[in-house]
Amino acid sequence: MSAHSRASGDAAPAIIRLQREPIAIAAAVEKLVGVRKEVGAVVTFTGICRADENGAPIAALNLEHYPGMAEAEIARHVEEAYARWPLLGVLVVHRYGRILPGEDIVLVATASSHRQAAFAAAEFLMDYLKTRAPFWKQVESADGKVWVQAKSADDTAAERWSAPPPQRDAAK
Amino acid sequence: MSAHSRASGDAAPAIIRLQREPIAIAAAVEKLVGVRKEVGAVVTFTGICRADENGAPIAALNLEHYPGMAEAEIARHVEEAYARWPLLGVLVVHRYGRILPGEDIVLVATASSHRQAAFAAAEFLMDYLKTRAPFWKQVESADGKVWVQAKSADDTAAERWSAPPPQRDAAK
Amino acid sequence: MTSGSAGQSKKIKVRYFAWVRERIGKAEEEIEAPAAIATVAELMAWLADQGEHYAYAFENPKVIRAAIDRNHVQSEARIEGAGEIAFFPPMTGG
Amino acid sequence: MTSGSAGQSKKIKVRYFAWVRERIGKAEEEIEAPAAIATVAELMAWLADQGEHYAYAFENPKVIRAAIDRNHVQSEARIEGAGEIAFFPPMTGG
Repeated sequence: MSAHSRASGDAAPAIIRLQREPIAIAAAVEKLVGVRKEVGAVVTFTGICRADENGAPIAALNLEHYPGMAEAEIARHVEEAYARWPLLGVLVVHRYGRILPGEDIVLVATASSHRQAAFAAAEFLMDYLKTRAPFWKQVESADGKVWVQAKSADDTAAERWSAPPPQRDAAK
Repeated sequence: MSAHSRASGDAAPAIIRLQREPIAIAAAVEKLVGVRKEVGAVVTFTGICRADENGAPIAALNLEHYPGMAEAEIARHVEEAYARWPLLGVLVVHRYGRILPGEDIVLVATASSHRQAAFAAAEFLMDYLKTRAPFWKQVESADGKVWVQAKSADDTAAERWSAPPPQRDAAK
Repeated sequence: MTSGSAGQSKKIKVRYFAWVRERIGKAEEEIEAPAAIATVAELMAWLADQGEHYAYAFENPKVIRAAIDRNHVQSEARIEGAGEIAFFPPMTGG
Repeated sequence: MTSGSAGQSKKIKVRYFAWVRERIGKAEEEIEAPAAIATVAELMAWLADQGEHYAYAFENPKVIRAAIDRNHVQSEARIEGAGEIAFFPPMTGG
């Protein structure tokens, strides 16, 4: 399963941040790219608080998390991503607390020499954040506060990574 | 093949820019996100000029393009992406001219309500840019100037989109 | 919370999140469970018996996830040696 | 470039990119191809006959891609009515 091993003590960063503050995506990506001269591809995923949920406008999302476990769980999946793909950098920033419509919730950025690894690792990390990272969303609207239900489609998406990753040629 | 039709006259943007100048990624993404309240997911791909090619340091990349056709070809694939996935915005910026190591070459950004569409469309557009958009890279190094060879792995990557896309549930 | 039935009991730090926390009315507590309680599933069943708030929180134990010392565990997992056990609904992060 | 063989010839604007351009030594030109030239493949064969630079550029026509009026075409494509035909190596953008 571990087609690529991550050199320990290596300059390839695994930055994980949990914060209340909005995410400065540009600065985050620059940090990731600046580290290594072999970086040829950076993929970012930004999850954004939509202005409505199931057709009704929302006032805010409240993100609860399990401090300590959230960081540990994300770190385990970042290491798993490094083991699966030849990555040169990974950045995960997840907010908690009250988040307004249009604001960022989560940022995942992956850097690699070639694009396939960066895309696959970003998808992998997002699928795992959705289903395994201890965060819970509550929607605040005119009707009150309602906890968001987990989606079976998210479990299905996460399960596809249980099999060993397909071997791909390294096209940029 | 066209599971999703793009509403014409719709606010969902398809911004395509060809430029010599470095790409202001943050500003580009903000523009994409700001348009629609339903945006829940933004994926960006940034292609970066690596500092070496096949192990040897490079001085620069020279990107030649076919003006007019490049824009038209990208626009056709952006429309194809809109037809395949429920996108809320697409941004493609491709530079031409002389590009230094560490500088951006290309930016693709896709916005959608849910993450799968944004990821799939960004990969689709990158695979097509690599194989169908009329751009040619020349590496400048101490040994002189050498045109980059097309990679068969890129053709393989592009071919996987010839089949109709798999139907996925819409998990965020 | 009252301590468990007869025999040696064990003290465990328990944490609750999201609607599990809301239903129970607290984020964490130290419990004294009977020594016979060996697994996460048994602990959930015992907790469900500790009053109406607990019964409401654990009314459908199949949907409740658990972590021991910040690692996800299945309901069959043994709780012996656990420093901290957490109960929460399925995660909805990202 | 000299015009084609006997019979009515047609004027076509041709553009070259990347190493095709470098080998031929120009980025674009107007050619007069013989009326008998019907397809892209035939035009490439005819161009390859127009001097050593052309022979070098088209020495391996299978790797050369073509576009008519800014649309990719196969080598069997008919050139009748073409406003602009471009020849170039496989693309390496992105």
